[in-house]
Amino acid sequence: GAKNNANNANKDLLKEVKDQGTLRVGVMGTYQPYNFLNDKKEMDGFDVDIAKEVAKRLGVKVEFVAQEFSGMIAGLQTNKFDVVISQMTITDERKKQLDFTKPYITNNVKVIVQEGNTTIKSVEDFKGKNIGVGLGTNDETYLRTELLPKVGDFTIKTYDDVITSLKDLDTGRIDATINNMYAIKPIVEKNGFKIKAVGEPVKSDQAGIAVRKGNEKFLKELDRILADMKADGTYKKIFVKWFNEEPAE
Amino acid sequence: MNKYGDPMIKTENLSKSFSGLEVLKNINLTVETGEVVAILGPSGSGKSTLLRMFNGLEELSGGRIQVGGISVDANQSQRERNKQIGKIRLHTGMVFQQFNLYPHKTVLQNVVEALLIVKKIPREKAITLGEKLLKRVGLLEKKDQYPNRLSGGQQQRVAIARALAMEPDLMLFDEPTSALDPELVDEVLAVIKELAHTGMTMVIVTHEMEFAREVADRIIFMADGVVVEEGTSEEFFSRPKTERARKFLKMEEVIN
Amino acid sequence: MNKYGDPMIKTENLSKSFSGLEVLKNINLTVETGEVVAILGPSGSGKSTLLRMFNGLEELSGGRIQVGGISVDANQSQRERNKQIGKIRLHTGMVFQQFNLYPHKTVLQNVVEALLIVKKIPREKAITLGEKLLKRVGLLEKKDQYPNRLSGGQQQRVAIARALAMEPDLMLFDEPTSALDPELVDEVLAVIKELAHTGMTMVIVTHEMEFAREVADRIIFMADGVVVEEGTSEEFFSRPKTERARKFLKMEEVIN
Amino acid sequence: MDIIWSNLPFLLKGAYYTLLITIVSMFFGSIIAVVVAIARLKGNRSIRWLARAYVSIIRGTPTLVQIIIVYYGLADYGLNLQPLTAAYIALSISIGAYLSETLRGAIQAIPKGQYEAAYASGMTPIQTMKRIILPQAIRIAIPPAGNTFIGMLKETSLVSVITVTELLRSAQLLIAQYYVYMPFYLAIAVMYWILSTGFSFILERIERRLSIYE
Amino acid sequence: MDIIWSNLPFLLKGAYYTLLITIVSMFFGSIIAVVVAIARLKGNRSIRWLARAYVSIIRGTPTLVQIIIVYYGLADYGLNLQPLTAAYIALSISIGAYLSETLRGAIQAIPKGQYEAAYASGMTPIQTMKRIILPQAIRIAIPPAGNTFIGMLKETSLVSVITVTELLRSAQLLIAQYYVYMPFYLAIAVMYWILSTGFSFILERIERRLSIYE
Ligand SMILES: Nc1ncnc2c1ncn2[C@@H]1O[C@H](COP(=O)(O)OP(=O)(O)OP(=O)(O)O)[C@@H](O)[C@H]1O
Ligand SMILES: Nc1ncnc2c1ncn2[C@@H]1O[C@H](COP(=O)(O)OP(=O)(O)OP(=O)(O)O)[C@@H](O)[C@H]1O
Ligand SMILES: [Mg+2]
Ligand SMILES: [Mg+2]
Repeated sequence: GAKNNANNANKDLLKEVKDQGTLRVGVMGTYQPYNFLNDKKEMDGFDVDIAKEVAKRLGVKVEFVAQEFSGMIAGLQTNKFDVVISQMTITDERKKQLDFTKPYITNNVKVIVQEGNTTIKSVEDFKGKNIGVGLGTNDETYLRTELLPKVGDFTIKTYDDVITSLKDLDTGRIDATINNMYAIKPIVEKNGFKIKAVGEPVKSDQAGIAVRKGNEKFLKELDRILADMKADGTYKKIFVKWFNEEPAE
Repeated sequence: MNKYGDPMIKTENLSKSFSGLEVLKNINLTVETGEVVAILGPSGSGKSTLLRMFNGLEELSGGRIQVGGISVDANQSQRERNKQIGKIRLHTGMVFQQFNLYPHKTVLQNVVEALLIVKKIPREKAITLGEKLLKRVGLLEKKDQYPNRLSGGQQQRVAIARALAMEPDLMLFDEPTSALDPELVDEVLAVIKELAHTGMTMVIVTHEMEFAREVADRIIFMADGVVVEEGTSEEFFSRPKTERARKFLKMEEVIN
Repeated sequence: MNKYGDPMIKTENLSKSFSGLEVLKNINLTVETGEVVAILGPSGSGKSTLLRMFNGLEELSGGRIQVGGISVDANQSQRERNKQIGKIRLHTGMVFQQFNLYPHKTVLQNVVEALLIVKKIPREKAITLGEKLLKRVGLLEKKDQYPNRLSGGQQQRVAIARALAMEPDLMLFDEPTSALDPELVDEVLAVIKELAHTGMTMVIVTHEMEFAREVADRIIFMADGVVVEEGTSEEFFSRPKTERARKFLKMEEVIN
Repeated sequence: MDIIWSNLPFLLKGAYYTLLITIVSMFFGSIIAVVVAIARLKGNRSIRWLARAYVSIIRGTPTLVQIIIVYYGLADYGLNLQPLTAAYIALSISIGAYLSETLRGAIQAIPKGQYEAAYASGMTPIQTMKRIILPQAIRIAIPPAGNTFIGMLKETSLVSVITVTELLRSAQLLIAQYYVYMPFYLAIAVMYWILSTGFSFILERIERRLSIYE
Repeated sequence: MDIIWSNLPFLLKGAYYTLLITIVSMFFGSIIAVVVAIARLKGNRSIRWLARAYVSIIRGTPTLVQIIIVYYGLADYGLNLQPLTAAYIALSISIGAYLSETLRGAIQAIPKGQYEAAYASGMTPIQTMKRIILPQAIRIAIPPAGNTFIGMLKETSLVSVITVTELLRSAQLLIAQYYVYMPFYLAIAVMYWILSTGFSFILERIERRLSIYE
């Protein structure tokens, strides 16, 4: 990791991308409605539209690399792609390894339980329960390193995708999960799970575009593009297209 | 009736085919109780197959066989036959050309295995009997060895002790010495000769003419799946009746 | 010098140990060119080991050996020895007790394999020679069979043809008939006898006394790793000089 | 290195689950293997066919899918298994199929003479199998079974899909937290290697023990 | 069922990569196996030690970690491999270790007399190995190698971690799109099964072919 960052420091990524004529974007591809393969087997979703717009404004083509989340950081650091636009939440821990642009989306994370459940109303009630969470998400880190010491022992179950975690909640093998509301809505509708969100948001996660360290110039350019998109309404159009509501200010 | 009492083995029109190839054709023979019979004949004549039918290691294709009063015939159901064969095996011992000792068991364990799990004799009694038999074949001091540590002649003597352990009324030997080096042969022949003197009924397939002559009361000579000639040992070797037997005896002479 | 010209094999104080156990002790012997020598002796006396040292299948532990003018001794470096042994093998043929035919090659391929890849003879010439040899051992019609389809006697004759293919000056036989059924033995003995008449130098380890007497010019009798007695075939069998040899000959008689 | 040391207890807990699942599935898998191998060799026509189908389907489909079917698929039919239980079941079934083939080969390697000697002494087919054939076959089967067991050690990582935090998953969780991957992957590689080597060592001991008669 | 049919081309493309990677790695893995097996049996002390270490490390650590090291780890040293290339390399190395053990066992099963006959006829050790020993050993090694190859077919799914969309990964992408998992998992289970059965069939043919001499 570290050695690699040093190597890249004396290169100008912005110039490199423009020379190549393509922006290589790492995405999970399994996270509807943010990034997924559509019927035509092309990458689609909110993140994907953002990425396409960014590339357009850089004056280059876009190329998506479908990368499992567990290999995402490694892929970025070893130059398998230039940026990650895949709902990567900005955290202090991650900022030690990567640079982030200003956030381009804020997701509210809520506690989700079975419809008939009345005992769990917030994260404070997690003690002694089985709590599901997605693998590699920063929700898992939050549960383990922040919440666990605070509310006392509960069991964390990690899932590779959102569907299976909701399925286990539905069958009762876990008592609650915390998840991004935007992500679960279509799944619940499609599978008819009998589950509900309760209480206030546990936290609000802000996702940014992740870039290898040492590319200040490139990062500045990306920030400028995101600001422009917000200013001229393009961002709002994309947001409404995927979430059916206006972005909060 | 005859001087021996009921016959130990009696076959009637016994026949055997291997996928179409008829290797035994209408065999009718009798082995009396207490008799020692040697089966001789050229390679491929069906000697081993016949011997193996006496204790059901080969299924019969036709005819009838009776061993120690228990009969098996081609018309019985498979189930019925298996039941009868099981009974025959309880009082028949067999010694194989390749010994077929159990390599994962010691010499003594080889001898007592069937006593323990077939006859369900108490362990101590079985061991006493097993040691007695090993002593008889001169191998008591090897009782805790594994078979692969023994010479061929020693292994064959263990195989004999193993067969004797079940106190069989009938012993079957299939070329008991032909897998042995010349120098090991007489160890085994000595043990068999001693058994013959005890009055046990024995059928021996062998290529050792000298031995057959010495130990057998009667010779059955086979060729191409039929019994060509039968007679006392004395008769067969000195005055063979058939051309085939004369040819066979001459050929053997040249080789030895 | 003697009537045969240079000796084919000459050993000087040859000795061999297997991890401490000395199985050959100071062997000094000579085999003349054109001579047929039989090595006799009880089991474990070192006959096979000695034979295998003649073509380097066993490393020597001490002394010197010379085969066809090429010498190997215990003082040479490993490298040097291997080079010499390689040369010896080029004009020495060996026939094993267990035949050791290559099961994945046909009879003809078995015979020509070494011609093709050791002598690098053109394929067609090799095949012509191979077929000639198979004819000589009476197996031409089996040339496209795989060894496992042949009887033991046939396999052993193929092994002889294979060894002959290299046109060796010296042929080594290790109990060439003892893995065979009695009726297959004479096929093989006949072929060896025929070879003896052609004047080829041969060393034969055997248990077949009759055969040794008939075919060998000279007998080497071993016991416990030493040569106990040497002499013409006639001398050895009718007037053995040592007590040990007399005992051995008597014992063999009882068995056969 | 520091982040490895400070997270070692977390990784060791993962290793514990890896080992636990491997051993339990090895145990039940071996039992399945004996039954299936004998069924294939000595069963009647329909039993043989069933055993063949089992081996073919299990060996032919990914273990991951088998785990998912046992855990999520059975839930659709009201059978709500705990993750560990589901892992034991799925992996036992999987290992059973592979081992049964190994054992079948070993049983077939026992010479016919062994059966004949046992039958001739009056033993039933079942007694013969149990006392004479299997003990020898198991001895022969141990080296190839070693391959299977060591493979299983690493296949346990698939059960992370049903929320069991075994060794590989613990590393992945730490990677997601710290955003460095090499130290964690190397650390678990070493831990897997220690476990495998331990297994091999034990298997060799057993093999040597069973070989006393050779 | 409909969603399977309409997505079949996509799944088939995944199956194509699975097959491609398996075959390429099998090929190079077999070559590695021959070299390593001979090295372990006939090499001098340090070569033997090296071969042992290779087998122990590769069999002892998860293939996933090996793939990650080849793809990401080597990139740290400036060797930026394409995902497919990295997959071929990592899996060939992995399969080579397993197969070499199988082959070593097979070579050891060839009777000493075969070497002696070849040496006695003047062949060098290398000629003997190539013309006499290996052809027989490979024949013996085929059934156990079948296990390894079929296992490999499914282990290819691990390369999804380095962005190769093989069969399993295609299913996962479809699951994320349609929000249903069972039909897709069952569909790929069937496809894997067809591939495995095809492999087994071919191996059996080869085995029978090589067995003409038995
Ligand atoms: N399992 C079998 N399947 C097919 N043919 C067989 C089988 N067993 C024996 N035969 C054939 O039956 C015939 C008689 O064989 P058998 O073993 O009884 O002969 P044998 O007289 O004992 O010969 P040998 O003296 O060589 O032992 C031979 O032609 C043999 O090839
Ligand atoms: N590779 C070996 N390792 C250890 N000891 C051996 C080895 N080969 C032979 N021996 C021993 O060397 C001695 C001589 O063996 P050798 O095979 O030469 O005897 P032989 O005269 O050919 O006997 P036989 O007539 O039984 O073939 C025996 O005591 C044998 O146990
Ligand atoms: Mg026979
Ligand atoms: Mg010998």
